[in-house]
Amino acid sequence: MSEMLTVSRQDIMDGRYERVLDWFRSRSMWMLYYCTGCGAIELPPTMTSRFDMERFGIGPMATPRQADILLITGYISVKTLKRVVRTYDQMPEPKWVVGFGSCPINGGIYWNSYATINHLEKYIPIDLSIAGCMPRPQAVLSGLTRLMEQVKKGEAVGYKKYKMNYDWYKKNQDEVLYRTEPVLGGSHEAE
Amino acid sequence: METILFALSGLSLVMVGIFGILTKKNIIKILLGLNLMETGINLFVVAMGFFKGGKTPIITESFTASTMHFVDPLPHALVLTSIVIGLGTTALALTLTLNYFREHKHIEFRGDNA
Amino acid sequence: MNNALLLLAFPLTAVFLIPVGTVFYKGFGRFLSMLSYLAGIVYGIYLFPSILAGSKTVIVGNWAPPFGINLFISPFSLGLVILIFSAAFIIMVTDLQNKGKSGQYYLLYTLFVMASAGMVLTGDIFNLFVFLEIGGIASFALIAAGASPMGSAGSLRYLIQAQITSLSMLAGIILIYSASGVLNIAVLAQFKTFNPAFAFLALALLLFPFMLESKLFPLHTWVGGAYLGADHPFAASMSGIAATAAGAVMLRIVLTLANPQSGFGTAGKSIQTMLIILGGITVLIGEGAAFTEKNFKKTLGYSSAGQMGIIAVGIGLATKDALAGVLFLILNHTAAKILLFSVAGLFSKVSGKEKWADMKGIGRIYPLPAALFAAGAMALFGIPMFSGFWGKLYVLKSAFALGGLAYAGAGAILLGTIFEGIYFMKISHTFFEKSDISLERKHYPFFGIPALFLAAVLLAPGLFPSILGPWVQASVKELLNPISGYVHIILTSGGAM
Amino acid sequence: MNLISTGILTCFTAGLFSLIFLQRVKKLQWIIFFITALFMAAVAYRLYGSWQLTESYQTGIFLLTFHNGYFGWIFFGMTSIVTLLIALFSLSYNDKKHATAIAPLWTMLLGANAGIFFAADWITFIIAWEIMGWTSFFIIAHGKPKSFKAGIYYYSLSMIGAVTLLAAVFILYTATGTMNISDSIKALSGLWGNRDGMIYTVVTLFAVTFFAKAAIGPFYMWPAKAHAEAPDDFSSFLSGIMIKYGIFGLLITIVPLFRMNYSGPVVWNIPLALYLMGWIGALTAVSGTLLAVRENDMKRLMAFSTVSNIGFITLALSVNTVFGIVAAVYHTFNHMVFKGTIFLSMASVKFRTGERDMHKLGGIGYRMPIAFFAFLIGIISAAGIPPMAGFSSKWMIFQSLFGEKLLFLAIPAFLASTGAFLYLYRGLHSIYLGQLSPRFSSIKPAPPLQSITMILMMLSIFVVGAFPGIFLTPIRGAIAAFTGETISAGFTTISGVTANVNLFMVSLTFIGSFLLVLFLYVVGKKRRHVEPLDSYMSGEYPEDWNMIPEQYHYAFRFYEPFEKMINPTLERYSFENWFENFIYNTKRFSTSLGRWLYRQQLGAFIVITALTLIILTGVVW
Amino acid sequence: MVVLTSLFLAFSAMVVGLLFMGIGRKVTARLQRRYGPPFWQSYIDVIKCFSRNSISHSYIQDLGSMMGLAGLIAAAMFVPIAGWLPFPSASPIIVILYLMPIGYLGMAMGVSASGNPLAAIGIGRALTLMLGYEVPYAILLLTFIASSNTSSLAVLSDLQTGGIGNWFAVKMPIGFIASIICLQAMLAEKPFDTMIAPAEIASGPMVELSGKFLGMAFLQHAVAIFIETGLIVNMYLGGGATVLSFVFKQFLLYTFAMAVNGIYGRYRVEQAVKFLWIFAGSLAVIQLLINIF
Repeated sequence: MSEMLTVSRQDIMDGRYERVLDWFRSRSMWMLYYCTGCGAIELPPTMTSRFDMERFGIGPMATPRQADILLITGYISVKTLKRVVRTYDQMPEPKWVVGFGSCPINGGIYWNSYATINHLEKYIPIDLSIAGCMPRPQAVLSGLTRLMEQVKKGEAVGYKKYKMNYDWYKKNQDEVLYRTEPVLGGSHEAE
Repeated sequence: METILFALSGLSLVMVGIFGILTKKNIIKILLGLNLMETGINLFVVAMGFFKGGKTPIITESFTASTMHFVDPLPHALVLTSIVIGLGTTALALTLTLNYFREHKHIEFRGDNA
Repeated sequence: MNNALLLLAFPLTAVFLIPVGTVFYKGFGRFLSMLSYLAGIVYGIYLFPSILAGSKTVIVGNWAPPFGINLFISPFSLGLVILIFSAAFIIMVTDLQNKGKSGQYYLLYTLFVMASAGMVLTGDIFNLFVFLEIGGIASFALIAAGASPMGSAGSLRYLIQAQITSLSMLAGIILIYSASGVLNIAVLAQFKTFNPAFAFLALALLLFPFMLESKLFPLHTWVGGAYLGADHPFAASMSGIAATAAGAVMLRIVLTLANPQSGFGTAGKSIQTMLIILGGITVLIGEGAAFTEKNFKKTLGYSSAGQMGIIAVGIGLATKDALAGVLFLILNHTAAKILLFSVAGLFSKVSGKEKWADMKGIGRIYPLPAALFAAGAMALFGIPMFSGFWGKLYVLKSAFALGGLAYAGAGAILLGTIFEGIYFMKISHTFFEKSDISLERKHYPFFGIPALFLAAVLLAPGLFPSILGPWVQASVKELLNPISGYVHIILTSGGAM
Repeated sequence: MNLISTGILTCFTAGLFSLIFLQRVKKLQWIIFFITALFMAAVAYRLYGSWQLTESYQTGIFLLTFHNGYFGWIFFGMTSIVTLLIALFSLSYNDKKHATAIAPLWTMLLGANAGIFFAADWITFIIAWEIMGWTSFFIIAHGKPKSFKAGIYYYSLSMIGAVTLLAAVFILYTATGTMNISDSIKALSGLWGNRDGMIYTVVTLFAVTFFAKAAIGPFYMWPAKAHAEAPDDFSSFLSGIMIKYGIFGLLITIVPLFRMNYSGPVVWNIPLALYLMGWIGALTAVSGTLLAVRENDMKRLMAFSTVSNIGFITLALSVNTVFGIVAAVYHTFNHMVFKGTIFLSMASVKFRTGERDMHKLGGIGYRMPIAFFAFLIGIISAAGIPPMAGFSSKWMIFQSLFGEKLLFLAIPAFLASTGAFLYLYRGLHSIYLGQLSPRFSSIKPAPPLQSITMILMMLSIFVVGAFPGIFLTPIRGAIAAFTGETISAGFTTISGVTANVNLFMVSLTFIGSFLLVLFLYVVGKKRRHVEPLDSYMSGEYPEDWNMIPEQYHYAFRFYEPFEKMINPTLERYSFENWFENFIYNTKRFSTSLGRWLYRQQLGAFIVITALTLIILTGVVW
Repeated sequence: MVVLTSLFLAFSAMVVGLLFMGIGRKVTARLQRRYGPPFWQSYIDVIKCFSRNSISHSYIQDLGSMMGLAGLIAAAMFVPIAGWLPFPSASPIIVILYLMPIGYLGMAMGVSASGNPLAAIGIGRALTLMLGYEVPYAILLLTFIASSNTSSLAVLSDLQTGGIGNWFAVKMPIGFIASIICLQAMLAEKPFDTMIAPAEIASGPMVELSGKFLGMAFLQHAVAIFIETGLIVNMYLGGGATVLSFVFKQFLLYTFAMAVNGIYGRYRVEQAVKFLWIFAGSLAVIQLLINIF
């Protein structure tokens, strides 16, 4: 099953009961930064006194287990994709992915690099992208408030899409990941 | 006086013997020391039975118990036994020394064969 | 035929017959010597009930006690003579598996046993000297006859030291004689006019060789060489028979001469103090040496020194309880040491090793000997259910009751017991340790039966101390009342046989 | 019917029988051991109530006497029950692969156990004590070189204790003229003020004996060696029961001695000597705790925990009040059960895995749930956390300290008590939680018999936690029979000096709270199960780096920062090092002495002989 | 009835604790010149946590988390709120001090079962820190036994009625200071937050907690705040005449702790233990000496 299923967002949106909880979810979003790229530098100003992200209940968290949002701050190299996927897999549902900057969208200035991937969407579902290179804190905040609204409406359903089209995502991931296979020769080979 | 002289000479022999045993490592010399010591003790034993003017304690015609002074005969008898025992021991010790020589190829106590 | 001289006559006859018999039959020496011990045992046991009723003296050559030689047969001495003969017999039985010993060996051994028995029985100090020398010469030769190449060295050292001490004894004898004119213990016990200092010197010189034989500090230095040299049966004999005899002599001389009616009274008290001190030091030194020693025979030899130290302390205390303890300990020590040496001999033989540390795992192949070793060891250091426990308990009880210096003695005994317990447990456990030792298991019937018997001997008085009761009570009574129990009987020749 | 001696003789006979005749059939030996344990439990049951039963046997000059007193009985009863459970465990533990040859000796040890508790005179006590010593030595050593070293260490201390016991008993006997235990102590207390020096000597000697057995004070180091190297099922007996003989000894000697007619110096209202003992106990508790925190070997860790608990018990004994004695005995029994449980659980783990080093284990709890729960309940009790049984006794110990205003003694006690969380959690985490090694991924749960034993013990801890009266009522009775005084306590309530606690209420509260939380848990969204290795590792796949689960098991040097902090102090004041140096130096000294005496024997001999002669003459003239 | 009041107390402990947490965040934010989240943010967080799916590595993790919260709630039942208790008990401090560890033990067990080494490291630090603060705290307890021969919180708060002059904070200021230091450590706020250290060991014990487990951890922390501040209020600040004043005093204590938290760095764990033993410990011992003599 390599084709992506096209389902309308309405079909997989949260139900009425869930919508109540969605309000809470939208008011308390904990982020996990995936700070491989240069974008992470924009986050401290977003958090500190000038913009103060925390007033929306958005805060940093240390591990994927606790986080609701996976924030990809910049380019994803072939090797780090594996980690991103793993991190995403480790997050409990509901979970959302925010692409930060141009690189996750189309590769940005690295679009023709042999070492990066261009479209993160092909590998994990992105609920929201914040364009710019770099996006300023205002843009970040605006993006996050948009996500809050989506979540409140139950429209941020990337994780459900991922679940439904897992094979498609998996295939795309594997196409890239085979290149990273021999890190240390692989444990299965060693045994 | 003579008794003391005898006793002292016996004891001095003992001392010589002890000196030999203490200082020598050669087994034969030690045994010689031992014999000297033994002789000294024997002399001492005899001296203990002696007093000046004592007669030989042999019953003869002139024997009258009330008037005659005999030297004590018992120590002499003891010394005889002692000499015999000493002889036996010395013989055995020499045999052992011979054995020792066969085993060690020398006849000295070297302190390492406890 | 009701003459206690027979006790000595049996082995002596054997001694004379062995050279003749060996010409015709090689095993004659072993046979005859064992027969003579057996005869001694049987005769001793036959005499025992009557002796328990009243001690008797045997006058040799019809010369009345102040002049002639006499033997004294009492519950104490007869009991120990039976013990000595039994020990010799059992040692011979355990030795049955070793073939090829010459007739001379048995001749000397029988002489040794006879001399030991004679030392216990005799009532005359010069006679004592003679027995001592006979036994001494026999043991020098026997040590040298052991299989070890160290035999002659150990034997020579022992010989030199023993000669010095026995010459000292001779000097002591002559000192006593020159002052009193008699050599009979019974008479001396009532002889009043002694300068106490002189008496002390004489008595100390008199006891010198017995202290050597019972390995008291500082006269224990021969132990290593001699035990190393001797073969296992004779090592067991030195420990079990010679030490027993020496202990008996010390008991007899100290307790008889130290009675307050004698001129030796105060000197005897000093001697007893000295015995407590030396005994205490011996326990510490002996057990300490055994604690660090790795050679099996030497370990057991030093342990024997330690045991004799306890016995010496007990003699020094000289109370009813202490003496009962000493008797228990003597019995216990003899039986246990024979058992331990026989196990050691067996293990050395099958493994070809001399050090106990090299015998790991041997108890998994020979479980019974190893278990019996553990039992014997526990008996030695006084684990309950063995006779050694009661012995130690009695000695300690009286030591603590006496107080003063006796505390030091008790402390030494207790401290020594710690060492003893530790190394014996070490050895016992070493046998059961897991190891890759591979030996073929052979059967030694001549080991098992006597060893089990010894274990029973150790266990029976431990479980039921009362079975030794009559003997112990009679002996202690005799030893503590030398005038009525010893002197009068001899001097009146009332019980002469 | 002479029930006590029959029981003891049965033990010895059964032990000897199986030692001699059943060497080849190990299973049968264990069955005999179990039956004997059952028999002893039955004896304990039958003996209840007949408090005047006395059996005596005349041997030589001493009368051997057994007496069934309430006080001795309660110890015997308790140990019998725990022994029975351990025996049940052992039946299953000693299968073909794990069997050791210790069953006959252990059977005999049960006899010594009864002998110690029922001995009415000192000779009987000594006999039982010595038999206990050597049988346990052989059991601990059980034929392994490493165990043997531990065993000989244990036995050395045991011997020291045994000889000081002998010395103490005989001094006591000389002073009082009676061998009867309680009479002699009573008579000795009559000498307070007259012969204090003698009494303190006796006290010191007794203290050495019982401290050595109970690993109090300078003897803290043997349990770590002996418990660790002993057969696993025996470890629980060693830690649960045998170490308590020392406590029992203190209870029958030193404690009553200072309660009667004492007129010496007093600190904070308690006798000076007891105050010192209290500090020894407190320091033992602290050092046991600190040493346990550093351990990586699970059995050593729990052995040090035992030391720490024994320190607590000593502390309570030193308070010199009835409350303190009750607290001590109560804690003794609690410790018997929970430490038994813990050791059995660890034995079960070792039974399946064969490992003792904690960092090589991990995750066993996922595979062996009953062992895990036994350990969990055990450590909750050991840490003195309500609602388990351990709390009530620890509480009583603290209350006894508060009651006499021994506040400075309470500080180290608190330190030790809190430190217990550290090492107990370390054990829990390192053995049962964390990453499961693939080596053990297919191990089976504990066998049924072992599970049953552990479940029974767990239940008893829990039930006693809620109803302390189950233990406390008989203990109070026994102490009343022993000291003539009693304390008040309800069936569910333990009363302290500063406050009372209704433990049943505490248990109920906890259960109620748990139900509430369970409700929250059910309300919350569903959980998904993942494998332990699927955890946050910065997005890394461990397989890529050839990492195996053990490498993710954080157990080795678990409290490294803390260890760094305490190590210098511990090493400087280590009795263990002192003791070993002492042994080493003694050996060196005696070896060199031996060399001097035996190598140069001839010269030395004669010099000494001559010297002796001269001295002899000189002294006299 | 008892059950209902207990339930009420449990919920109010959680509610109050969460409220404090929210306000605490606000206070910290204000100290850092931020606006900060609304004070009800913690409620939202907890509800959100319960609304999320969660991940468990084994049944032990579930059990441990439950045990953790249950232990703390059980401990809260023994803290008198302005002299009121859900059921009659003397509320001895030791019971509370030893009931809380069952919560911590449960929590520790739960997170250990996740198999994450970071969690184990965090727990190791937490327990070490516990050794640091429990000892001074226990000494403080001893000071009360020395002065008034009771370890019951109810009795202690009764003793302080009738004006500020009767408060033990005034009577024993040194002990009070020590208790404040201990409180900081018990709350695991800076400078004693080495067990959490998000940047270093990824929030330590909570590293693998997700969804409702995280929610329970939050609730546990809330209840712990309630108990710990409540203990000190009862011990030193007179216990409060009404529920409101009681909560207000708790609030003051917590705000103070948060203020300290906002401005301090972080100790390493052994430094923290040393600090606690040396400073809090010696202060407590001084107080004890004063009380005894």
